[in-house]
Amino acid sequence: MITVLFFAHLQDAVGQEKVIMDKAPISIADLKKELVELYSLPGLENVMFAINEEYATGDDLVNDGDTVALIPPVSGG
Amino acid sequence: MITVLFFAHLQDAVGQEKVIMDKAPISIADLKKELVELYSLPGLENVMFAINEEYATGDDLVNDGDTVALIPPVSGG
Amino acid sequence: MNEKRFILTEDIINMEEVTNKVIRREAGAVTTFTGTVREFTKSKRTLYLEYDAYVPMAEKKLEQIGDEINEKWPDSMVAITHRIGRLEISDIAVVIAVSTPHRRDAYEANEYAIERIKEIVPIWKKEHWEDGEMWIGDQLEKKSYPTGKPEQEDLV
Amino acid sequence: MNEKRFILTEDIINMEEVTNKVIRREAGAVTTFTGTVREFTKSKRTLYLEYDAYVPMAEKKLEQIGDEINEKWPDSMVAITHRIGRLEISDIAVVIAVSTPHRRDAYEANEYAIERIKEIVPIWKKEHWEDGEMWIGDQLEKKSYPTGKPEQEDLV
Repeated sequence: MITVLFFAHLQDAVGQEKVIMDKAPISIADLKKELVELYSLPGLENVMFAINEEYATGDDLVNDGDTVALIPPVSGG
Repeated sequence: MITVLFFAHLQDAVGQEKVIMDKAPISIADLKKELVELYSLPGLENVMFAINEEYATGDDLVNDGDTVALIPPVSGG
Repeated sequence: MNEKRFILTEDIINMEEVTNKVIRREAGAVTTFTGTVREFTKSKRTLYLEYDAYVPMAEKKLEQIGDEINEKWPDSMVAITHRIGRLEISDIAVVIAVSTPHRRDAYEANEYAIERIKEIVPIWKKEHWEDGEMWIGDQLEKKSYPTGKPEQEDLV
Repeated sequence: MNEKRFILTEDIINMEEVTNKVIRREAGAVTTFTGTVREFTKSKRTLYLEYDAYVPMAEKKLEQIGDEINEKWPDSMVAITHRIGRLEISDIAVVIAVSTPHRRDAYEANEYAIERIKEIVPIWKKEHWEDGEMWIGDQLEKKSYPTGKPEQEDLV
Protein backbone atom coordinates (compact mmCIF):
# COMPACT_ATOMS: atom_id res chain seq x y z
CA MET A 1 0.00 0.00 0.00
CA ILE A 2 1.14 3.54 -0.72
CA THR A 3 -0.30 6.80 0.54
CA VAL A 4 -0.75 9.63 -1.96
CA LEU A 5 -1.18 13.21 -0.71
CA PHE A 6 -2.80 16.08 -2.63
CA PHE A 7 -2.42 19.77 -1.90
CA ALA A 8 -3.84 23.10 -3.05
CA HIS A 9 -5.76 22.99 -6.34
CA LEU A 10 -5.03 19.28 -6.78
CA GLN A 11 -6.74 18.58 -3.48
CA ASP A 12 -9.77 20.50 -4.77
CA ALA A 13 -9.64 18.62 -8.09
CA VAL A 14 -9.36 15.18 -6.51
CA GLY A 15 -11.72 16.04 -3.68
CA GLN A 16 -9.52 14.29 -1.13
CA GLU A 17 -6.48 15.05 0.97
CA LYS A 18 -5.06 11.60 0.56
CA VAL A 19 -5.75 8.25 -1.00
CA ILE A 20 -4.37 4.81 -0.24
CA MET A 21 -3.43 2.77 -3.30
CA ASP A 22 -2.33 -0.80 -3.74
CA LYS A 23 0.16 -0.18 -6.56
CA ALA A 24 3.61 -0.67 -5.08
CA PRO A 25 6.18 -1.05 -6.44
CA ILE A 26 5.62 1.57 -9.13
CA SER A 27 7.73 4.30 -10.69
CA ILE A 28 6.75 7.92 -10.18
CA ALA A 29 6.23 8.26 -13.94
CA ASP A 30 3.81 5.35 -14.00
CA LEU A 31 2.00 6.47 -10.86
CA LYS A 32 1.57 9.86 -12.44
CA LYS A 33 -0.11 8.33 -15.50
CA GLU A 34 -2.44 6.34 -13.26
CA LEU A 35 -3.41 9.39 -11.23
CA VAL A 36 -4.08 11.53 -14.33
CA GLU A 37 -6.40 8.84 -15.64
CA LEU A 38 -8.06 7.99 -12.34
CA TYR A 39 -8.92 11.57 -11.39
CA SER A 40 -9.09 13.14 -14.86
CA LEU A 41 -6.32 15.50 -13.83
CA PRO A 42 -4.85 17.93 -16.34
CA GLY A 43 -1.33 17.09 -17.51
CA LEU A 44 0.57 17.65 -14.21
CA GLU A 45 3.45 19.03 -16.33
CA ASN A 46 4.54 21.42 -13.63
CA VAL A 47 3.73 19.24 -10.64
CA MET A 48 6.65 17.82 -8.68
CA PHE A 49 6.51 14.57 -6.74
CA ALA A 50 7.94 13.71 -3.37
CA ILE A 51 8.55 10.30 -1.83
CA ASN A 52 8.68 10.34 1.95
CA GLU A 53 9.15 14.11 2.03
CA GLU A 54 11.98 14.29 -0.50
CA TYR A 55 11.64 15.37 -4.10
CA ALA A 56 11.69 12.45 -6.53
CA THR A 57 12.20 12.06 -10.25
CA GLY A 58 10.14 10.05 -12.73
CA ASP A 59 12.45 7.06 -12.49
CA ASP A 60 12.28 6.77 -8.72
CA LEU A 61 10.44 3.79 -7.39
CA VAL A 62 7.63 3.95 -4.85
CA ASN A 63 7.72 1.03 -2.47
CA ASP A 64 5.20 -0.47 -0.14
CA GLY A 65 4.62 1.81 2.84
CA ASP A 66 5.90 4.92 1.10
CA THR A 67 4.11 8.26 1.15
CA VAL A 68 3.97 10.09 -2.15
CA ALA A 69 3.00 13.76 -2.37
CA LEU A 70 2.03 15.73 -5.45
CA ILE A 71 3.59 19.17 -5.17
CA PRO A 72 2.10 21.80 -7.46
CA PRO A 73 4.17 24.95 -8.01
CA VAL A 74 4.73 26.39 -4.56
CA SER A 75 3.74 29.91 -3.57
CA GLY A 76 4.94 30.45 -0.03
CA GLY A 77 6.98 33.38 1.22
CA MET B 1 30.72 85.05 17.62
CA ILE B 2 30.83 81.52 16.30
CA THR B 3 30.46 78.26 18.18
CA VAL B 4 32.83 75.43 17.32
CA LEU B 5 31.96 71.86 18.31
CA PHE B 6 34.41 68.98 18.77
CA PHE B 7 33.58 65.28 18.79
CA ALA B 8 35.27 61.95 19.44
CA HIS B 9 39.09 62.05 19.46
CA LEU B 10 39.11 65.76 18.60
CA GLN B 11 37.12 66.47 21.74
CA ASP B 12 39.75 64.54 23.71
CA ALA B 13 42.57 66.42 21.93
CA VAL B 14 41.07 69.87 22.49
CA GLY B 15 39.80 69.02 25.94
CA GLN B 16 36.51 70.78 25.33
CA GLU B 17 33.15 70.01 23.74
CA LYS B 18 32.81 73.47 22.31
CA VAL B 19 34.52 76.84 22.14
CA ILE B 20 33.17 80.26 21.30
CA MET B 21 35.36 82.29 18.95
CA ASP B 22 35.20 85.88 17.78
CA LYS B 23 36.39 85.25 14.23
CA ALA B 24 33.37 85.72 11.96
CA PRO B 25 33.27 86.10 9.06
CA ILE B 26 35.85 83.49 8.19
CA SER B 27 36.11 80.73 5.58
CA ILE B 28 36.15 77.11 6.69
CA ALA B 29 39.66 76.77 5.24
CA ASP B 30 40.97 79.67 7.30
CA LEU B 31 39.15 78.56 10.44
CA LYS B 32 40.72 75.16 10.03
CA LYS B 33 44.21 76.67 9.95
CA GLU B 34 43.45 78.67 13.08
CA LEU B 35 42.19 75.62 14.94
CA VAL B 36 45.17 73.49 13.97
CA GLU B 37 47.48 76.15 15.31
CA LEU B 38 45.48 77.04 18.41
CA TYR B 39 45.09 73.45 19.64
CA SER B 40 48.18 71.89 18.06
CA LEU B 41 45.89 69.52 16.18
CA PRO B 42 47.28 67.07 13.66
CA GLY B 43 46.52 67.92 10.02
CA LEU B 44 42.71 67.35 10.04
CA GLU B 45 43.07 65.99 6.48
CA ASN B 46 40.18 63.63 6.87
CA VAL B 47 38.04 65.81 9.09
CA MET B 48 34.90 67.25 7.55
CA PHE B 49 33.31 70.49 8.65
CA ALA B 50 29.65 71.36 9.10
CA ILE B 51 28.05 74.78 9.34
CA ASN B 52 24.70 74.75 11.12
CA GLU B 53 24.37 70.96 10.76
CA GLU B 54 25.13 70.79 7.04
CA TYR B 55 28.44 69.70 5.54
CA ALA B 56 30.51 72.62 4.28
CA THR B 57 33.46 73.01 1.94
CA GLY B 58 36.64 75.00 2.49
CA ASP B 59 35.30 78.01 0.60
CA ASP B 60 32.13 78.29 2.66
CA LEU B 61 31.92 81.28 4.90
CA VAL B 62 31.15 81.10 8.62
CA ASN B 63 29.07 84.05 9.75
CA ASP B 64 28.30 85.56 13.11
CA GLY B 65 25.98 83.27 15.08
CA ASP B 66 26.86 80.14 13.09
CA THR B 67 27.71 76.80 14.69
CA VAL B 68 30.63 74.96 13.15
CA ALA B 69 31.29 71.30 13.87
CA LEU B 70 34.44 69.31 13.17
CA ILE B 71 33.39 65.89 11.95
CA PRO B 72 36.12 63.25 12.09
CA PRO B 73 35.53 60.10 10.03
CA VAL B 74 32.27 58.67 11.27
CA SER B 75 31.90 55.15 12.64
CA GLY B 76 28.24 54.63 13.36
CA GLY B 77 26.17 51.68 12.23
CA MET C 1 20.52 25.89 20.90
CA ASN C 2 17.44 23.89 21.71
CA GLU C 3 14.72 25.96 20.10
CA LYS C 4 13.59 24.98 16.64
CA ARG C 5 14.84 27.38 14.02
CA PHE C 6 12.75 26.22 11.06
CA ILE C 7 9.05 26.08 11.75
CA LEU C 8 5.56 26.42 10.36
CA THR C 9 2.94 27.80 12.67
CA GLU C 10 -0.71 28.82 12.72
CA ASP C 11 0.05 31.54 15.29
CA ILE C 12 0.93 35.17 14.77
CA ILE C 13 4.67 35.46 14.12
CA ASN C 14 6.78 37.58 16.44
CA MET C 15 9.66 38.89 14.33
CA GLU C 16 11.80 39.75 17.32
CA GLU C 17 11.51 36.19 18.64
CA VAL C 18 12.68 34.78 15.30
CA THR C 19 15.52 37.29 15.12
CA ASN C 20 16.66 36.58 18.67
CA LYS C 21 17.30 32.98 17.69
CA VAL C 22 20.25 34.09 15.55
CA ILE C 23 21.76 36.92 17.60
CA ARG C 24 25.23 35.88 18.77
CA ARG C 25 28.27 37.55 20.32
CA GLU C 26 30.36 36.84 17.26
CA ALA C 27 27.89 38.09 14.66
CA GLY C 28 27.47 41.83 14.28
CA ALA C 29 24.97 41.88 11.43
CA VAL C 30 21.46 40.51 11.39
CA THR C 31 19.00 40.88 8.55
CA THR C 32 15.36 40.09 9.08
CA PHE C 33 12.98 39.74 6.17
CA THR C 34 9.31 40.13 6.99
CA GLY C 35 6.85 39.16 4.29
CA THR C 36 3.40 40.64 4.88
CA VAL C 37 0.11 40.17 3.09
CA ARG C 38 -0.20 42.90 0.46
CA GLU C 39 -3.61 44.35 -0.30
CA PHE C 40 -3.12 44.84 -4.03
CA THR C 41 -1.42 42.57 -6.55
CA LYS C 42 -1.49 44.15 -10.00
CA SER C 43 -4.55 46.26 -9.13
CA LYS C 44 -6.49 43.22 -7.89
CA ARG C 45 -7.64 43.67 -4.31
CA THR C 46 -6.99 40.82 -1.89
CA LEU C 47 -9.43 40.38 1.00
CA TYR C 48 -7.43 37.72 2.83
CA LEU C 49 -5.17 34.75 2.17
CA GLU C 50 -4.98 31.14 3.14
CA TYR C 51 -1.73 29.21 3.27
CA ASP C 52 -1.69 25.45 3.05
CA ALA C 53 1.44 23.37 3.45
CA TYR C 54 2.85 19.90 3.50
CA VAL C 55 4.05 20.65 7.01
CA PRO C 56 6.73 18.04 7.78
CA MET C 57 8.32 18.34 4.34
CA ALA C 58 8.12 22.14 4.43
CA GLU C 59 9.99 22.26 7.73
CA LYS C 60 12.60 19.88 6.33
CA LYS C 61 13.02 22.06 3.27
CA LEU C 62 13.39 25.19 5.40
CA GLU C 63 16.11 23.38 7.29
CA GLN C 64 17.73 22.42 4.01
CA ILE C 65 17.80 26.10 3.02
CA GLY C 66 19.54 26.81 6.32
CA ASP C 67 22.11 24.13 5.50
CA GLU C 68 22.65 25.54 2.02
CA ILE C 69 23.26 28.97 3.52
CA ASN C 70 25.74 27.58 6.04
CA GLU C 71 27.62 26.06 3.09
CA LYS C 72 27.67 29.24 1.06
CA TRP C 73 28.22 31.67 3.95
CA PRO C 74 30.16 29.63 6.53
CA ASP C 75 29.70 31.77 9.65
CA SER C 76 26.00 32.36 9.18
CA MET C 77 23.05 31.32 11.32
CA VAL C 78 19.50 31.18 9.99
CA ALA C 79 15.99 30.98 11.46
CA ILE C 80 12.78 30.89 9.44
CA THR C 81 9.16 30.86 10.57
CA HIS C 82 6.33 30.61 8.05
CA ARG C 83 2.72 31.02 9.02
CA ILE C 84 -0.10 28.89 7.61
CA GLY C 85 -3.88 29.16 7.80
CA ARG C 86 -5.89 32.33 7.28
CA LEU C 87 -4.03 35.66 7.12
CA GLU C 88 -5.45 39.17 6.88
CA ILE C 89 -3.93 42.15 5.04
CA SER C 90 -0.63 43.26 6.65
CA ASP C 91 -0.33 40.04 8.67
CA ILE C 92 3.15 38.56 8.68
CA ALA C 93 3.40 35.45 6.49
CA VAL C 94 7.09 34.75 6.86
CA VAL C 95 10.08 35.94 8.86
CA ILE C 96 13.63 35.06 7.85
CA ALA C 97 16.50 36.04 10.15
CA VAL C 98 20.15 35.63 9.23
CA SER C 99 23.14 36.62 11.31
CA THR C 100 26.69 36.84 9.99
CA PRO C 101 29.87 38.51 11.19
CA HIS C 102 29.77 40.93 8.24
CA ARG C 103 26.76 42.69 6.86
CA ARG C 104 27.14 42.05 3.12
CA ASP C 105 26.68 38.33 3.77
CA ALA C 106 23.62 38.88 5.93
CA TYR C 107 21.80 40.63 3.07
CA GLU C 108 22.85 38.14 0.42
CA ALA C 109 22.08 35.06 2.48
CA ASN C 110 18.69 36.40 3.50
CA GLU C 111 17.68 37.12 -0.08
CA TYR C 112 18.88 33.66 -1.06
CA ALA C 113 16.57 32.20 1.58
CA ILE C 114 13.41 33.88 0.32
CA GLU C 115 14.22 32.92 -3.27
CA ARG C 116 14.69 29.30 -2.25
CA ILE C 117 11.47 29.30 -0.23
CA LYS C 118 9.64 30.25 -3.41
CA GLU C 119 11.33 27.38 -5.24
CA ILE C 120 11.36 24.33 -3.01
CA VAL C 121 9.22 24.71 0.11
CA PRO C 122 5.81 23.03 -0.23
CA ILE C 123 3.58 25.90 0.89
CA TRP C 124 0.67 27.20 -1.17
CA LYS C 125 -1.20 30.45 -1.08
CA LYS C 126 -4.89 30.84 -1.87
CA GLU C 127 -5.94 34.39 -2.60
CA HIS C 128 -9.45 35.47 -1.78
CA TRP C 129 -10.81 38.42 -3.76
CA GLU C 130 -14.22 40.09 -3.82
CA ASP C 131 -15.16 38.08 -6.90
CA GLY C 132 -13.52 34.74 -6.25
CA GLU C 133 -10.57 32.81 -4.97
CA MET C 134 -7.64 30.95 -6.44
CA TRP C 135 -4.65 28.85 -5.50
CA ILE C 136 -1.65 30.81 -6.64
CA GLY C 137 0.86 28.79 -8.62
CA ASP C 138 4.45 29.35 -9.47
CA GLN C 139 5.16 32.95 -8.48
CA LEU C 140 8.50 32.78 -10.18
CA GLU C 141 6.71 32.00 -13.44
CA LYS C 142 9.81 30.51 -14.84
CA LYS C 143 9.70 26.85 -13.88
CA SER C 144 7.91 24.01 -15.53
CA TYR C 145 8.69 20.34 -15.42
CA PRO C 146 7.86 18.83 -18.81
CA THR C 147 9.43 15.55 -17.81
CA GLY C 148 7.41 15.45 -14.63
CA LYS C 149 10.62 15.76 -12.69
CA PRO C 150 12.48 18.77 -11.41
CA GLU C 151 16.04 19.16 -12.58
CA GLN C 152 18.84 18.57 -10.14
CA GLU C 153 19.73 22.25 -9.81
CA ASP C 154 16.20 23.06 -8.71
CA LEU C 155 16.36 20.74 -5.76
CA VAL C 156 19.84 20.86 -4.35
CA MET D 1 2.36 59.22 10.38
CA ASN D 2 3.20 61.24 13.46
CA GLU D 3 5.93 59.14 15.01
CA LYS D 4 9.51 60.11 14.25
CA ARG D 5 11.14 57.71 11.85
CA PHE D 6 14.75 58.87 12.18
CA ILE D 7 16.01 59.02 15.72
CA LEU D 8 18.96 58.67 18.04
CA THR D 9 18.28 57.29 21.48
CA GLU D 10 20.06 56.28 24.67
CA ASP D 11 17.48 53.58 25.31
CA ILE D 12 17.46 49.93 24.27
CA ILE D 13 16.15 49.64 20.71
CA ASN D 14 13.08 47.53 20.06
CA MET D 15 13.45 46.21 16.52
CA GLU D 16 9.78 45.36 16.17
CA GLU D 17 8.81 48.91 17.06
CA VAL D 18 11.11 50.30 14.37
CA THR D 19 9.83 47.79 11.83
CA ASN D 20 6.19 48.51 12.62
CA LYS D 21 6.71 52.12 11.56
CA VAL D 22 7.10 51.00 7.94
CA ILE D 23 4.56 48.16 7.67
CA ARG D 24 1.82 49.20 5.24
CA ARG D 25 -1.05 47.52 3.40
CA GLU D 26 0.56 48.24 0.04
CA ALA D 27 4.04 46.98 0.89
CA GLY D 28 4.57 43.24 1.08
CA ALA D 29 8.29 43.18 1.82
CA VAL D 30 10.08 44.56 4.83
CA THR D 31 13.77 44.19 5.54
CA THR D 32 15.14 44.99 8.95
CA PHE D 33 18.85 45.34 9.54
CA THR D 34 19.99 44.95 13.13
CA GLY D 35 23.56 45.92 13.91
CA THR D 36 24.77 44.43 17.18
CA VAL D 37 27.98 44.90 19.13
CA ARG D 38 30.39 42.15 18.10
CA GLU D 39 32.76 40.72 20.66
CA PHE D 40 35.72 40.21 18.36
CA THR D 41 37.06 42.48 15.65
CA LYS D 42 40.08 40.90 13.98
CA SER D 43 40.80 38.78 17.04
CA LYS D 44 40.75 41.82 19.35
CA ARG D 45 38.23 41.37 22.15
CA THR D 46 35.84 44.24 22.78
CA LEU D 47 34.53 44.70 26.35
CA TYR D 48 31.98 47.37 25.53
CA LEU D 49 31.43 50.33 23.23
CA GLU D 50 30.49 53.94 23.54
CA TYR D 51 28.75 55.86 20.80
CA ASP D 52 28.94 59.62 20.66
CA ALA D 53 27.02 61.71 18.14
CA TYR D 54 26.26 65.19 16.96
CA VAL D 55 22.63 64.43 17.66
CA PRO D 56 20.61 67.04 15.73
CA MET D 57 22.80 66.75 12.64
CA ALA D 58 22.82 62.94 12.84
CA GLU D 59 19.01 62.83 12.88
CA LYS D 60 18.92 65.22 9.93
CA LYS D 61 21.34 63.01 8.01
CA LEU D 62 19.33 59.88 8.77
CA GLU D 63 16.32 61.70 7.39
CA GLN D 64 18.35 62.66 4.33
CA ILE D 65 19.16 58.98 3.78
CA GLY D 66 15.44 58.26 3.94
CA ASP D 67 14.85 60.94 1.28
CA GLU D 68 17.59 59.52 -0.92
CA ILE D 69 15.98 56.09 -0.69
CA ASN D 70 12.55 57.49 -1.59
CA GLU D 71 14.16 58.99 -4.70
CA LYS D 72 15.88 55.81 -5.73
CA TRP D 73 13.12 53.39 -4.74
CA PRO D 74 9.91 55.43 -5.19
CA ASP D 75 7.46 53.29 -3.21
CA SER D 76 9.71 52.70 -0.23
CA MET D 77 9.34 53.75 3.39
CA VAL D 78 12.27 53.89 5.81
CA ALA D 79 12.77 54.10 9.59
CA ILE D 80 16.13 54.18 11.35
CA THR D 81 16.96 54.22 15.06
CA HIS D 82 20.57 54.47 16.23
CA ARG D 83 21.53 54.07 19.84
CA ILE D 84 24.19 56.19 21.57
CA GLY D 85 25.91 55.93 24.94
CA ARG D 86 27.36 52.76 26.40
CA LEU D 87 26.56 49.42 24.74
CA GLU D 88 27.46 45.91 25.82
CA ILE D 89 28.27 42.92 23.62
CA SER D 90 25.23 41.82 21.57
CA ASP D 91 23.36 45.05 22.32
CA ILE D 92 21.61 46.52 19.31
CA ALA D 93 23.38 49.63 17.99
CA VAL D 94 21.23 50.33 14.97
CA VAL D 95 17.99 49.14 13.40
CA ILE D 96 17.08 50.01 9.82
CA ALA D 97 13.65 49.04 8.50
CA VAL D 98 12.62 49.43 4.86
CA SER D 99 9.32 48.44 3.32
CA THR D 100 8.68 48.21 -0.41
CA PRO D 101 6.03 46.56 -2.57
CA HIS D 102 8.64 44.14 -3.95
CA ARG D 103 11.34 42.37 -2.02
CA ARG D 104 14.37 43.00 -4.24
CA ASP D 105 14.05 46.72 -3.53
CA ALA D 106 13.73 46.17 0.22
CA TYR D 107 17.11 44.43 0.36
CA GLU D 108 18.86 46.92 -1.89
CA ALA D 109 17.48 50.00 -0.20
CA ASN D 110 18.30 48.66 3.25
CA GLU D 111 21.89 47.94 2.32
CA TYR D 112 22.15 51.39 0.78
CA ALA D 113 21.01 52.86 4.12
CA ILE D 114 23.69 51.17 6.23
CA GLU D 115 26.39 52.14 3.71
CA ARG D 116 25.28 55.76 3.81
CA ILE D 117 25.16 55.77 7.62
CA LYS D 118 28.81 54.81 7.60
CA GLU D 119 29.56 57.67 5.21
CA ILE D 120 27.62 60.73 6.32
CA VAL D 121 25.99 60.35 9.73
CA PRO D 122 28.01 62.04 12.52
CA ILE D 123 28.16 59.18 15.00
CA TRP D 124 31.40 57.88 16.49
CA LYS D 125 32.24 54.63 18.16
CA LYS D 126 34.77 54.24 20.97
CA GLU D 127 35.92 50.68 21.51
CA HIS D 128 36.98 49.60 24.97
CA TRP D 129 39.36 46.64 25.17
CA GLU D 130 41.06 44.98 28.07
CA ASP D 131 44.23 46.96 27.35
CA GLY D 132 42.87 50.31 26.27
CA GLU D 133 40.31 52.25 24.32
CA MET D 134 40.12 54.12 21.03
CA TRP D 135 37.80 56.21 18.93
CA ILE D 136 37.26 54.26 15.75
CA GLY D 137 37.70 56.27 12.57
CA ASP D 138 36.61 55.71 9.04
CA GLN D 139 35.44 52.10 8.94
CA LEU D 140 35.23 52.26 5.19
CA GLU D 141 38.92 53.09 5.10
CA LYS D 142 38.55 54.58 1.71
CA LYS D 143 37.80 58.22 2.30
CA SER D 144 40.12 61.07 2.99
CA TYR D 145 39.57 64.73 2.39
CA PRO D 146 42.93 66.26 1.37
CA THR D 147 41.27 69.57 0.54
CA GLY D 148 39.52 69.64 3.87
CA LYS D 149 36.24 69.29 2.05
CA PRO D 150 34.23 66.27 1.11
CA GLU D 151 33.41 65.89 -2.56
CA GLN D 152 29.91 66.50 -3.75
CA GLU D 153 29.15 62.83 -4.36
CA ASP D 154 29.98 62.00 -0.78
CA LEU D 155 27.38 64.33 0.57
CA VAL D 156 24.40 64.30 -1.72
